Amino acid sequence: MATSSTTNPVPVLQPKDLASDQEVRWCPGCGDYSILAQMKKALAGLNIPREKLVFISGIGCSSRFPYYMNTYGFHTIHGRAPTIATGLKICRPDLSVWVITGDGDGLSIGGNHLIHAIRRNVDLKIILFNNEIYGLTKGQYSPTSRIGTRTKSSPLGSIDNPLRPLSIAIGAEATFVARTIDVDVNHLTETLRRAAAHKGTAFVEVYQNCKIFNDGVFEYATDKSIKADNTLYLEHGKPLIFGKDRTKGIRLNGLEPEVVTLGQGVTVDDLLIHDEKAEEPSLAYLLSRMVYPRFPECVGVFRCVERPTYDELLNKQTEEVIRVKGRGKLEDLFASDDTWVVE
Amino acid sequence: MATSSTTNPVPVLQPKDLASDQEVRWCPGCGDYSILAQMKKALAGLNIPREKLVFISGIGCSSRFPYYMNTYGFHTIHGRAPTIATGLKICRPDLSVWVITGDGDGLSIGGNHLIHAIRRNVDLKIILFNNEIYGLTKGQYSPTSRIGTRTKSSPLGSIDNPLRPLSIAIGAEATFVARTIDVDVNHLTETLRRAAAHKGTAFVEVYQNCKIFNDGVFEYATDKSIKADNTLYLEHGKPLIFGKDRTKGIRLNGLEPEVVTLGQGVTVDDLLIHDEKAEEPSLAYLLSRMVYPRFPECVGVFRCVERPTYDELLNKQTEEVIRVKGRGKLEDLFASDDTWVVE
Amino acid sequence: MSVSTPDVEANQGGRKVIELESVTIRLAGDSGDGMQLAGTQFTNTSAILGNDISTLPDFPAEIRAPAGTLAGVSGFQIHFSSRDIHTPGDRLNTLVAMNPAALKTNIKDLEPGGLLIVNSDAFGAGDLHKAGYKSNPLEDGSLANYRVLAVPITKLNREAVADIKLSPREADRCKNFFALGLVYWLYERSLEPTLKWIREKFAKNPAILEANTRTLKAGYHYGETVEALPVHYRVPKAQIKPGRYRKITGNEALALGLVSAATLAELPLVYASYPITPASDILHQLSDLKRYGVRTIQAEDEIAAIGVAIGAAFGGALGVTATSGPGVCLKSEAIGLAVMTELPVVIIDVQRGGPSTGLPTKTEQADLLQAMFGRNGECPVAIVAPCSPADCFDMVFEAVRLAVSFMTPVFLLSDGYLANGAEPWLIPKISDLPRIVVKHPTRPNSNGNGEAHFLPYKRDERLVRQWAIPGTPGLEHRIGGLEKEDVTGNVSYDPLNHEHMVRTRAQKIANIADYIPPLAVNGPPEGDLLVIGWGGTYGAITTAVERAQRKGYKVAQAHLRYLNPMPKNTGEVLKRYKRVLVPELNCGQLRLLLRGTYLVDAVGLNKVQGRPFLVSEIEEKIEAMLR
Amino acid sequence: MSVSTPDVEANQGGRKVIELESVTIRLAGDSGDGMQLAGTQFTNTSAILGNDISTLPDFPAEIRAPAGTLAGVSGFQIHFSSRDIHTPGDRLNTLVAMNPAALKTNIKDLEPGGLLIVNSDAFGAGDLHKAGYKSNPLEDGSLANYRVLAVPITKLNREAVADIKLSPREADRCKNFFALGLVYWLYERSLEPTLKWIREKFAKNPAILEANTRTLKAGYHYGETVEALPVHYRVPKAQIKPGRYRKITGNEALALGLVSAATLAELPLVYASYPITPASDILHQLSDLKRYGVRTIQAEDEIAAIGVAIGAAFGGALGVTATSGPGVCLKSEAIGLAVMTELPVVIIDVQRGGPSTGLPTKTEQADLLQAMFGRNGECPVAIVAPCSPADCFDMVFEAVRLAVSFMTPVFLLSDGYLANGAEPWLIPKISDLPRIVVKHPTRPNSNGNGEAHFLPYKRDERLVRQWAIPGTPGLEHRIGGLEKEDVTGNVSYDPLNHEHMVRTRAQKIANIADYIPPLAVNGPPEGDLLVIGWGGTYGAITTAVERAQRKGYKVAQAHLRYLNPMPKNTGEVLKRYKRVLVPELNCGQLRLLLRGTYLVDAVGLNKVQGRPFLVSEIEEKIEAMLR
Ligand SMILES: Cc1ncc(C[n+]2csc(CCOP(=O)(O)OP(=O)(O)O)c2C)c(N)n1
Ligand SMILES: Cc1ncc(C[n+]2csc(CCOP(=O)(O)OP(=O)(O)O)c2C)c(N)n1
Ligand code: SF4
Ligand code: SF4
Ligand SMILES: [Mg+2]
Ligand SMILES: [Mg+2]
Repeated sequence: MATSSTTNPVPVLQPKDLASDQEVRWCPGCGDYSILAQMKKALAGLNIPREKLVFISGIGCSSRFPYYMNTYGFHTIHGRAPTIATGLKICRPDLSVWVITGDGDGLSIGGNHLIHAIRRNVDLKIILFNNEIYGLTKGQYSPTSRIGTRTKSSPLGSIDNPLRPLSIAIGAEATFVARTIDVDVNHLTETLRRAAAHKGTAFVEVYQNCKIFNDGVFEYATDKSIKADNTLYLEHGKPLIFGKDRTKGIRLNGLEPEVVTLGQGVTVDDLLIHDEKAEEPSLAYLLSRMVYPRFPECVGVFRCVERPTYDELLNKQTEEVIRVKGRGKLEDLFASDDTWVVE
Repeated sequence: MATSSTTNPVPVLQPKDLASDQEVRWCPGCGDYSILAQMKKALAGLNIPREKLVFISGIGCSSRFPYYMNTYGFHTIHGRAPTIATGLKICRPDLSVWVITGDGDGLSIGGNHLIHAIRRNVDLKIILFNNEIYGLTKGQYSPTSRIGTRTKSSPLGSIDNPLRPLSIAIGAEATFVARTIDVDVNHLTETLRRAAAHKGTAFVEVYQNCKIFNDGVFEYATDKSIKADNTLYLEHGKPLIFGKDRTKGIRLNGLEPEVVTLGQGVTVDDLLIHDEKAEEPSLAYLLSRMVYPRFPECVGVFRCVERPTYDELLNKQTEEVIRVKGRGKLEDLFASDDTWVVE
Repeated sequence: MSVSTPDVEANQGGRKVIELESVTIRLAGDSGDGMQLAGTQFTNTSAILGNDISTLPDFPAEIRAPAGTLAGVSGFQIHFSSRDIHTPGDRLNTLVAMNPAALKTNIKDLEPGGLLIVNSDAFGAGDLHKAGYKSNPLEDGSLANYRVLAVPITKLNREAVADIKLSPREADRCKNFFALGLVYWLYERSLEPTLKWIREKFAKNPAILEANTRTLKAGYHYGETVEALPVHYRVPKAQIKPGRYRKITGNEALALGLVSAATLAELPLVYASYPITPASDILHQLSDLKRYGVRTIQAEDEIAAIGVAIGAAFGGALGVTATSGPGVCLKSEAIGLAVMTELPVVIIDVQRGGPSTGLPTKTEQADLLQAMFGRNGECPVAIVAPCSPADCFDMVFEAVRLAVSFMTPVFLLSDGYLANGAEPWLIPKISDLPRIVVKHPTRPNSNGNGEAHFLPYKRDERLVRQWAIPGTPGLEHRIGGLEKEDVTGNVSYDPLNHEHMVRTRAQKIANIADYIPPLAVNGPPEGDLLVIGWGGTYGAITTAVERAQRKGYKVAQAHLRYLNPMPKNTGEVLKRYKRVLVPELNCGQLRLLLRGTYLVDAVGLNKVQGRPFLVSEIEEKIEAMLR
Repeated sequence: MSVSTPDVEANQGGRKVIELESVTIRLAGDSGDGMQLAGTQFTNTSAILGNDISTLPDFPAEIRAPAGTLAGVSGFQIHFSSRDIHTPGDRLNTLVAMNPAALKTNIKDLEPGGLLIVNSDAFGAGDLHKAGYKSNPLEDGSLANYRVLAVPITKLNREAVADIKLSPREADRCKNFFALGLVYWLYERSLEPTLKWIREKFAKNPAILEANTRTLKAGYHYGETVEALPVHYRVPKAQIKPGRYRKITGNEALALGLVSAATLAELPLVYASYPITPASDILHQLSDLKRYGVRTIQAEDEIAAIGVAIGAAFGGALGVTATSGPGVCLKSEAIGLAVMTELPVVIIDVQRGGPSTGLPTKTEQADLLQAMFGRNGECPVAIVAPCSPADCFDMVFEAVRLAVSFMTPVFLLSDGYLANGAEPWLIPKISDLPRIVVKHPTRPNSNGNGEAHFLPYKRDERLVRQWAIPGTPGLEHRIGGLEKEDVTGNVSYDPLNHEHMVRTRAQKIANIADYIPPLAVNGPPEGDLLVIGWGGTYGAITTAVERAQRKGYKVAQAHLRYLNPMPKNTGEVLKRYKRVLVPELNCGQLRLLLRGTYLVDAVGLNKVQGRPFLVSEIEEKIEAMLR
């Protein structure tokens, strides 16, 4: 798209500097608007120059995202954004590469690329807009829709047991895993910043409301009156406490979490302490299994550990041989097999 | 293939009855031979009639398996066997449907279908021959190859962090997850029987030695002299004990497993007890993270729980509407929209 | 079809009534304005009245755009006639525009002097701005070429429903029925069918029921009373084959056809699909037909969808999958597997604008060569293409018949125009539907060295192998994607066997030509020009050719509903005409096949705009070639 | 090429020496017998000796079959000559068979009266049974038509290495060099090159070094001494363009070509691939060339592989992916994306036997129409096809040039025969290699309303858009798979814009014709017959046509290395000959394109056996058509 140019970019960006000239085309009331706004806010703070930012998406309402950012962008094909982002990142480590995907794009058709990007720990920020529905194709159930979801393609209720995005990511060796909510603007901004700061694949699930085809599916986590009892905000090193008046907590019973009320005999010390840096991902996995209504659903950073990134290792390998053996010359390459001379 | 017919099958099958007339074409010394032999042994015991058995595979050395079984078989395309098996199972619940796949077939190109079959809990027995290599294409590293694996396609050592088949399966909501070893014939047979008995997706990883391209990669788990210290055989309800003289065990330290030696102050009661029926899969997941050399690797059934199967739910839904509304007639179908008559 | 000269001039209720042969109208408004519903009502009423009809909705792009914007405009076009018609019409005689955006995006299709009805209440500064109007078209004279009727529809509708307990939003939602009422008066349609529909639809909601009833009538009476409308129009009954009819879209017809074919073939129907515009509705339709024994699976992607269909076919069911172009790419490898294993699957491609994601909501015919050649190796499949919405029923039936009787994948090529377009469908008698007989073998088919054997690749005289299914004792066998040994089906790397199998697979598909009808010609058996097409262009070509014929041109029409193999007489038909014209919504795909196969110097008329042909476009080309 | 009449009769060491123009031999044995190595040594020696050479290995099917079985046979064929040759040869003058299985699978290719050398030690009952021989062919007279030399190679080899410290297995492993030594004597080749190789290769392992040296010599001396060989043969130097040569296979040439093109274009090379026979070796080659700045990625599947290539191209690198037919199916949707976004990617398809999994290790040319049409919508790409192993270097260079200078995906169609076949390659001077100039824009390219803008779809006179890459300030833009607005690249659903863009994309590819060489003709500028082919059939066609020309037929040859677009003069060339013959290893894919495009009544010679053409097959067809 045609975009206004700033040949020497302003050092500190304002959110509005990140808006493209394209009219935003989501339905009125769509949760995507908020994510777009917070993304601009989050990035504005990081003073990465605009031209170093790249948004790569698949197909879906969510995947229209790149058109609305005045950065480089690539609206690719359904489910394949992680592969294209990987190709870009390995040859352009200087760029900050973001993947925007949906629950259908990322977990239905694109599930394989997602887990492979994650297990390789390519330095990508993958933001999955989870609205538990296929929005763009007008409302079929998705791999995250709860059993019994009635949609055009499941008039009698869906029978497919849903995937949990974070469990899959953790099962795929993720180094950074977080969850946030479209309407919790500050937490969303902060989480995006945390993702940007992580070196390696940062996988973020955003609960996003689809106003048209799945309105209110996350009400339990967003409705002022009840959300405090249904969500648990994770903080590294802190005990797992939640509830309107923060009187409830999570305690381990063997390997099963249980909800306890502070007070009668139960103290904060009995509670599970969050550790996003735990060497083994078992805690993060366990937290990813906590699902409303049986449990409050965890929000925040589940896991954040360091591991060499794929792009880094790949380029190191090349640099290393070149350092040791010297940069190859075509002449040597051609002569790399037995040769003979004809006079 | 032409096959000799037995119009009324012998009630109790012998392993040899399950052998097709095709010459087996694996390399001498390949671990696949043992898996084939144990499969015949395991099935012979179950007196499922031959014609009710179907083996569906993708592409790979392992995927040649169906040709050697005198049952129905389908050697499909690379990575897609679970989809074809799903199509068969949903319209033929009467059949015992087995999927044979490899670490490349099942986890590289086929990863997405695998996790979707598992999360839907389609009643399939999925046996993944893990030799940590691409055998059929003559030895490239695979998604399960350890970092640093040198192959034709990774002469300087692979840099891709491997997937752990069981972790992915558990992350994908698996109801049955097990691991066994090609050369441990009795355990292999028993594990296949357990898989056959499970209603729902049974996912079994088999450590399989590729004699030609990855020989000895599982030696630590198969070499008589050391395997007892490097493997831990899981038994439901029993403490996690291992070691040559069974003096070592696994204890939980918070959520991190640790190896302890029985004796000095540590008793069996301190050890983690295996529970394959645990409601939450966190234990199974934790066990799937134990990797040699830091830990012994668990062998056996990690998880085995009941959940309605996809095929069952799908057919129930149809039967239910038919029961309630009656089987539809084409006449009604055609008239299901406003109609008018032209004289 | 522009207004023909008045046949009758009556004087009725002080108003002129002009009788017309055919009329094309379009109701356009914001996505929220209920134009699709109003259009459907007008269509049903006209059908019941005895007109022939053809309709086409025009949805906005996939996501709901903000109200009042150009991207948010939704339209519904109805062509109704006292003659047999084949298209939704080229140009509009009447356009109803509920807001400026609707006016702006649709006015270009209104014929000069055509009637334009606008909701003048929706032309405020804000509305005009949203539609990108600098000045108000109702005032700046830019509409001088049309007969403009500006009606304060919002206001009048509110008045009509004033004393009913409704939220303002609910009240305003009724205004499409005011407009509908007005158009009903304009074309002398009875209100009864719609009133009946309202009574049934809103039985549980008396307020809404009452409101819609009142505003519909108010609109009608407004037409009667307002001076601005000196005339109204009458379109008499058409001569239509007697029988019971319903309106049907291409996607509906595919769903019904599949269920019917499966039922009559006594095969369980397994429909596996991954949603994609414009094919998703078939999945929606079939998911609702579980009581007809349909099993639908929403797969994780297109590859899984065809995998499920192939697995179902292996198990003895009717495996069907549907998608659009991008999904065909993904299915292509698995289609090759079905070709090699010779299993019956039906692949429906509802074509849309390409390449790549292209124009998802627009129509095109550019996947023909992909269906023919879009796989590795020599990989022939059968291909059929319906020529109208209702023909989707017959051709999907054919696709099923060919698939199961020749053990082969069959492509059905529909398109966005057929999928969403509607026409009357004469409901068939079940007894008149073709029977499809499927026999799964139950015993071995050979007796090699004394023992009974089952040979999966033993063929009948048509070169078709048997459909033996798991669960049958004694027929255990293995199939797969590696080249098969003739007869036994064992894996074979033998060079001559490979050549034999490649040619056998090709010949099997070629043999289908003996089991399909010859190519029929509409017009003189020989002459100056043959116009040959395929798929959804049928209506436009037919109308254009018939008009040219009436003008005395020696032009005939042939339409290919079977594209691979083509009818046996195709080459011979082509040779009977001096010239050949191939109109296609692509860059000349059928044209390449005809030239390459029959060496005829076929000329193309190619349009790639995401829109169907106008009759006039084809008509002009014909005359240009013959003049 | 059968033995031509002796030119010289010398008498040397008591033996007749017969001079021959060309000889074709094949070394065949079990996979474990080291035939590929022996063949390679013979080839190198012959090349150094100054013969022209052409070789073809024949691997067993993918998995190692049990030793001694037919499925386990591995062969290596060498055609060496004193003339310029183009094929590995039709029929064998000499066959070496190390076991019965090798004899059984290869004997049919030995010319009548040809020399058959067998390892008689390997013809025990067990060996014969494994190969499915009922009786011993060495005794039952079934080999009467050949000159059979039965040599106890196993025994003689063991004796030769007797007093060296080796395990029996190690000792027996040397026997291929005994056979090689014997063949060296038979064709008067010097042992030196191989002895040198042995010295270098086994420097660290004196025992093996010594063993191989001794048995090689033992084989040679056996030839000298044994009475059974009355004659031996001489094949003089060929007239070859002076310079430094190496032997190169098609896959090697592709790897070298890619690295060279990237280096000269000053682009980082990103090669992403998923292993598949017969393309995997390119990945193996390139993974070993990291020090030339190559980045290789083994992707999780073919879709990911092309995704990585496209992402790399978006980032300004040279994105390349390679696969075989089944993988092309999977890449097709993403290729459409590259067409819509007009990004340069090179897609290599090393064709193999199809359809479906087909014959993975065999060669075929049946993906041409898939490359042309295997995508949804009107989706044109450029297509080139090398005509010999060495030509793979030049054509992949061309593929890169076209991709980056026209911003388009380019297909390169190789095949299993080119991939594994080898011929001498005159090592080019770097300075003689074409330069490829790439300029990424650094500043805006327009000045709409005062402000500087970057318009990603603004085009130059060839209709090519600019390759602006992320990281460039002021050029931020978004691209994607939805239809683009001309110039701005914004998403556009406008009908006329769509038509314009479809035609623009097609015209851009058509424009390539102005930048490629015209179609050259080998033979008379006009005449009775033109034989036109593409890809790996070049060698066989050339040889056949030249033979027919020598016989006085008015036949010419043209070979298409550019298939889309075709050279501008293609149609005109076709028209200059009375008849046109199109030999292809498929059912007539180029033929369809030529007929459909140029309306010439081209005749096909089609072979689909997973094997290349024999020269004689084409020769016979030519004569049949002209006789
Ligand atoms: C290959 C392919 N298959 C199917 C589609 C149709 N399609 C577009 S988006 C989509 C799913 C969108 O769901 P999601 O990823 O959750 O995004 P959302 O619209 O909900 O934000 C589908 C099925 C497509 N564009 N391409
Ligand atoms: C679409 C496609 N891509 C690639 C291949 C080539 N291929 C065949 S098997 C295989 C991998 C086999 O590895 P694995 O699944 O581990 O099986 P194994 O041979 O090790 O038993 C590959 C890449 C193919 N046949 N089809
Ligand atoms: S359909 Fe749903 S997800 Fe898509 S834009 Fe509208 S509200 Fe948002
Ligand atoms: S290559 Fe490896 S896995 Fe394949 S058959 Fe041989 S030993 Fe087995
Ligand atoms: Mg969604
Ligand atoms: Mg493997």
